[in-house]
Amino acid sequence: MGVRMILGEALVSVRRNALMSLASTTTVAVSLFILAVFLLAAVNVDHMVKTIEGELEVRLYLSAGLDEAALEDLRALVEALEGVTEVIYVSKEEALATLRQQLGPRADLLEGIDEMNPLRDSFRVFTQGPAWIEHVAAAAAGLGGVEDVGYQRELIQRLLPLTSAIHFGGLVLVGLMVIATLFVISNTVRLTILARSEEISIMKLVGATDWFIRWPLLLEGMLLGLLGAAIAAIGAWQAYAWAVNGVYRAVSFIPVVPVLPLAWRLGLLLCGLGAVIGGLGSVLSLRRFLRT
Amino acid sequence: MGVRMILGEALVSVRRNALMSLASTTTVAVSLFILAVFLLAAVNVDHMVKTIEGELEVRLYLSAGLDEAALEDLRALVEALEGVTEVIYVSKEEALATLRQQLGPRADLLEGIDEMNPLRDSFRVFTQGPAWIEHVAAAAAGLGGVEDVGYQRELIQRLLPLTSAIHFGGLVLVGLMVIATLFVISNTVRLTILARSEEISIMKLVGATDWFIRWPLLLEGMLLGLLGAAIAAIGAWQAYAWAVNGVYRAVSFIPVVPVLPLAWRLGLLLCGLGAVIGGLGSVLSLRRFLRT
Amino acid sequence: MIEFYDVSKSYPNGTAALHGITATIPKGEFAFVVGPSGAGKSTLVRLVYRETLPTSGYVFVNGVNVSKLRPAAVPYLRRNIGVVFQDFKLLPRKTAYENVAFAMRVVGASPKEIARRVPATLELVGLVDKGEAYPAELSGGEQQRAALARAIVNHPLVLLADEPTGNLDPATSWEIVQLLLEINRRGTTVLMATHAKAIVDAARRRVITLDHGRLVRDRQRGDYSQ
Amino acid sequence: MIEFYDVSKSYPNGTAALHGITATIPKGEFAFVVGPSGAGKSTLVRLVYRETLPTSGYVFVNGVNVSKLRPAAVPYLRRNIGVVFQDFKLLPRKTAYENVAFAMRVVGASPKEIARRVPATLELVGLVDKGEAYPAELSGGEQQRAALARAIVNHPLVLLADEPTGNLDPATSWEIVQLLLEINRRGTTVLMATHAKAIVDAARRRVITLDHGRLVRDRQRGDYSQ
Ligand SMILES: Nc1ncnc2c1ncn2[C@@H]1O[C@H](COP(=O)(O)OP(=O)(O)OP(=O)(O)O)[C@@H](O)[C@H]1O
Ligand SMILES: Nc1ncnc2c1ncn2[C@@H]1O[C@H](COP(=O)(O)OP(=O)(O)OP(=O)(O)O)[C@@H](O)[C@H]1O
Ligand SMILES: [Mg+2]
Ligand SMILES: [Mg+2]
Repeated sequence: MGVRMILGEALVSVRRNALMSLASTTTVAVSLFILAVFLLAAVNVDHMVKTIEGELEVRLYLSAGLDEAALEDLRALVEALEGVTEVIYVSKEEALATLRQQLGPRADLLEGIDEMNPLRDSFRVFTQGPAWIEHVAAAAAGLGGVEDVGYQRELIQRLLPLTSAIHFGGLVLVGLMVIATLFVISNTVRLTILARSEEISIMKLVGATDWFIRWPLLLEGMLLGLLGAAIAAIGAWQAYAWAVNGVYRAVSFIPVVPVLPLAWRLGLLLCGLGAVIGGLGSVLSLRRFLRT
Repeated sequence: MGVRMILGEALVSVRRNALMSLASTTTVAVSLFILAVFLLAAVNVDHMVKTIEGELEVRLYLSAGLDEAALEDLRALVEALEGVTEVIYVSKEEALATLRQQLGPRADLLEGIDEMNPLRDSFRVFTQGPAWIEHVAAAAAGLGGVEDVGYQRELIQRLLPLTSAIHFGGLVLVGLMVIATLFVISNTVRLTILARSEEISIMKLVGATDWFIRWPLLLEGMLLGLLGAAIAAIGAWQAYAWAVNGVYRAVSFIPVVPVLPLAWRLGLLLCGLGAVIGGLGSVLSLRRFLRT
Repeated sequence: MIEFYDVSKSYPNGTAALHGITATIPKGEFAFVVGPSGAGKSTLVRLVYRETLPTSGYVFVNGVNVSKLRPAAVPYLRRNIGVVFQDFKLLPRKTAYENVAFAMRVVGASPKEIARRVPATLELVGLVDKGEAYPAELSGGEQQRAALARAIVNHPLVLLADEPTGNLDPATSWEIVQLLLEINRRGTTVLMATHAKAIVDAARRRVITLDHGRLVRDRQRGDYSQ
Repeated sequence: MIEFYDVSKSYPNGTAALHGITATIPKGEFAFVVGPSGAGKSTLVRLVYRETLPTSGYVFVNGVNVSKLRPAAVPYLRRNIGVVFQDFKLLPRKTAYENVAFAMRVVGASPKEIARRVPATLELVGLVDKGEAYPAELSGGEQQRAALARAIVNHPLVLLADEPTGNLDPATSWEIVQLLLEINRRGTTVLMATHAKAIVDAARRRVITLDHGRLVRDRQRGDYSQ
């Protein structure tokens, strides 16, 4: 059997089983669409968590009276610490201005403090992730010229388990979704195969080898899976573009992952999944009927 | 045909179609399980948002020197405002202590301020939701004895669109999931019906009326749906209990909805959905074969 | 009573199976329909129980124009007609007993009545010990007899038998035909499409001969004769 | 060549279909298998192409012990055997032409070969103008002939025909039997289970008679005789 023959056979079969093909393709499309929505949500939550984590910092309060050269030396030392991504210098005047802004209506507390600014110059140190913060803080504390180290210990202690819970929960959920989707798709394909057990047994009685029976059905499963996946991918793309647009307009400060490279990758992933699971579901359901 | 007869017929049919019944029941179970996980997640996000929103407050700064009676009158007035749920009095000493605590390492700023505490007595006013805050703030500003009104204007302006986006997005997602699940289930039932078109046409040729054919298949669809739903409900219950436990241990400050009344309600919902959609899927797929 | 008035039938794929058939089978008659393979015998039978509608002309069964029947009335037409299908059409997931019982349940027979009449009918066609077997577990001839049992169990007014002895040995065939003749004697109109020359010749009943969809011969006490 | 050595067969549901059958059908022979309905004719045929395995005893086809065959070798056994199934077993979603072509594709015939031989074989059984019809669009006899065309299209070494004329009129039946005899003359071993007394009596070939699963008669130039 040539490839063209098998493909032709599969296409004809899809058409002659029109009702079944329709039912199974739409099931594949719907379940992959849901999976896609879910993956998109997961990618965006991940992105959001990363963005928030990226804003966590270690504050190094510097000894008074360091000269320009000492400052640059120290900055180089800090930048060389493992896990550090960025170091920003903040003078004590800038710090006071920021504090005043943060206090807002209670800024009157700071009245008269200007002349005798009790704050210190500092470095804001950003790290590769919240897990690095304690480490960087400890290492920096030992450097000459660093008088004191501050970081949002409480916030980090709350945030770290939270983000890791989100990560873990998200992974579990994505895993569940992927398994469930694959299960539903392969089960759907299985139902279409079960409905043809009679035909399959006739083919065997006429002398068809297992692979002669398997190839067209494998291809048919892949076609159904691919078709469903394509529909799901287009649907997910449109829906995501619409949602991103809506988020930009309504809550522009929420970081969203841009549509374009993501939609392509997702589409490819879905089509791959659809084809593989459709084919695999077909072949696995066939086992029961072959080799007996 | 008595009910017992139809039920017997349906049960026998489920057993004699063992493979198909298995494939469709597991599909129903898996898709309802995913829907359940999703609903549980949605309920918890909703709960979390509500909890966060509940912590938003309006701060009423009071004129100095109000006596006990005036204070109580004012509290009564504020409590009577539409949307107010709770009013808590905070003396200026308590306020200073809180501020000191919030400033943490920078509390040295407040040194020597103790004697001449510049803060004011205040009411913390909680509302039914963030949408009430502006309203309550405006109304309270006009009351005698209220010198000034403060609330996290910026936070609320950010939070409100965010929570409404979460609500809207959640609703859209839940709606999508529900539709998709119903679609997958009824499509699965449709596949099992399609596979029996031959049997159905024979029944018609022997003189069976449409309802004579429909009843047992309707019941069979409901049985499959119910069985799948029961499996899904038990699975979701276990999974949720496990997850809630995990959350309590790892990130105890996250508010979760307790397992018990929720799991029951969810189980009932799933079983209802499963039975109705199974039956409906059956009957709708039959339309094609009847009345011809 | 079955009446065909100038009935023609073309199938959707274009095959013209019957041309201008006019014939009346009075109540209580026993008629053979013979003719070469593809002559239109099964099609003629199908028109009676409305598996298919005539392209033109009219078919009356007991005075009712079958083509004009509302869909909801069709089951009630069929309950008065027993059919032995050429390809048996047994329900594959029901045993022989259940297949016969199904035909009775369809007409609303009581469980007691069913428990009484189904075994008796299986006995009549020689299948008592095969009641628990599924169609796939029956031999060709046993399936054919199960189909016959289902067709006669309700004592229909009209019995249509499409090649009811094609898978039976001569002796069993003859027994089955005797059974059909007996049923006919009790008042049932019987229309039997067959290729069994020996049977047709021996029975000396009315013989309607079709060829290429046309009625070419109609003899009262006829024989198969090609 | 087909050999049965003390073959018994009981089906999973407990039915004992064959008891101690011993018989040899030499290469190139034409043998009828006759017997009442349910005697075990189809079961005997099924043992040859290994649709079912004997409970005890051995079946050899061209010297190969059929029961000992690896599953992967079964298709190759079947390619040397053409079978006309009692219930036809046509693929419902393939046309008559495609059904016959399928049997050739299975053995790896070239498209050219297929395009040449399928129409010729359909011609042989009188179905040229029905090639495009699906099985459901064929009359009973036409389906039977399509099944026959599929069985003979590969010029098998062994042809098993289970009731191949049950749905055919006497004239067509006789033509089909002539065709089988012709195929037999060209060297194919033919085993035909049948109820057609007239044919068996006229052909004067070997007749193996079964009754209740036992071989009760085996005559070289036999007749049907009950
Ligand atoms: N469903 C159908 N669609 C299209 N053509 C059909 C259909 N059923 C039968 N035919 C064609 O109509 C003609 C008559 O068929 P019919 O089944 O009535 O023949 P028959 O006399 O019963 O033959 P047989 O003795 O072989 O059963 C045949 O040529 C057949 O191919
Ligand atoms: N798959 C099966 N499972 C159980 N019993 C079976 C099965 N197939 C056949 N039988 C039984 O085995 C016996 C022989 O059946 P077989 O089909 O061989 O008879 P046959 O001689 O071909 O009869 P016929 O002439 O009616 O076709 C019968 O009693 C039948 O009921
Ligand atoms: Mg016919
Ligand atoms: Mg047989």
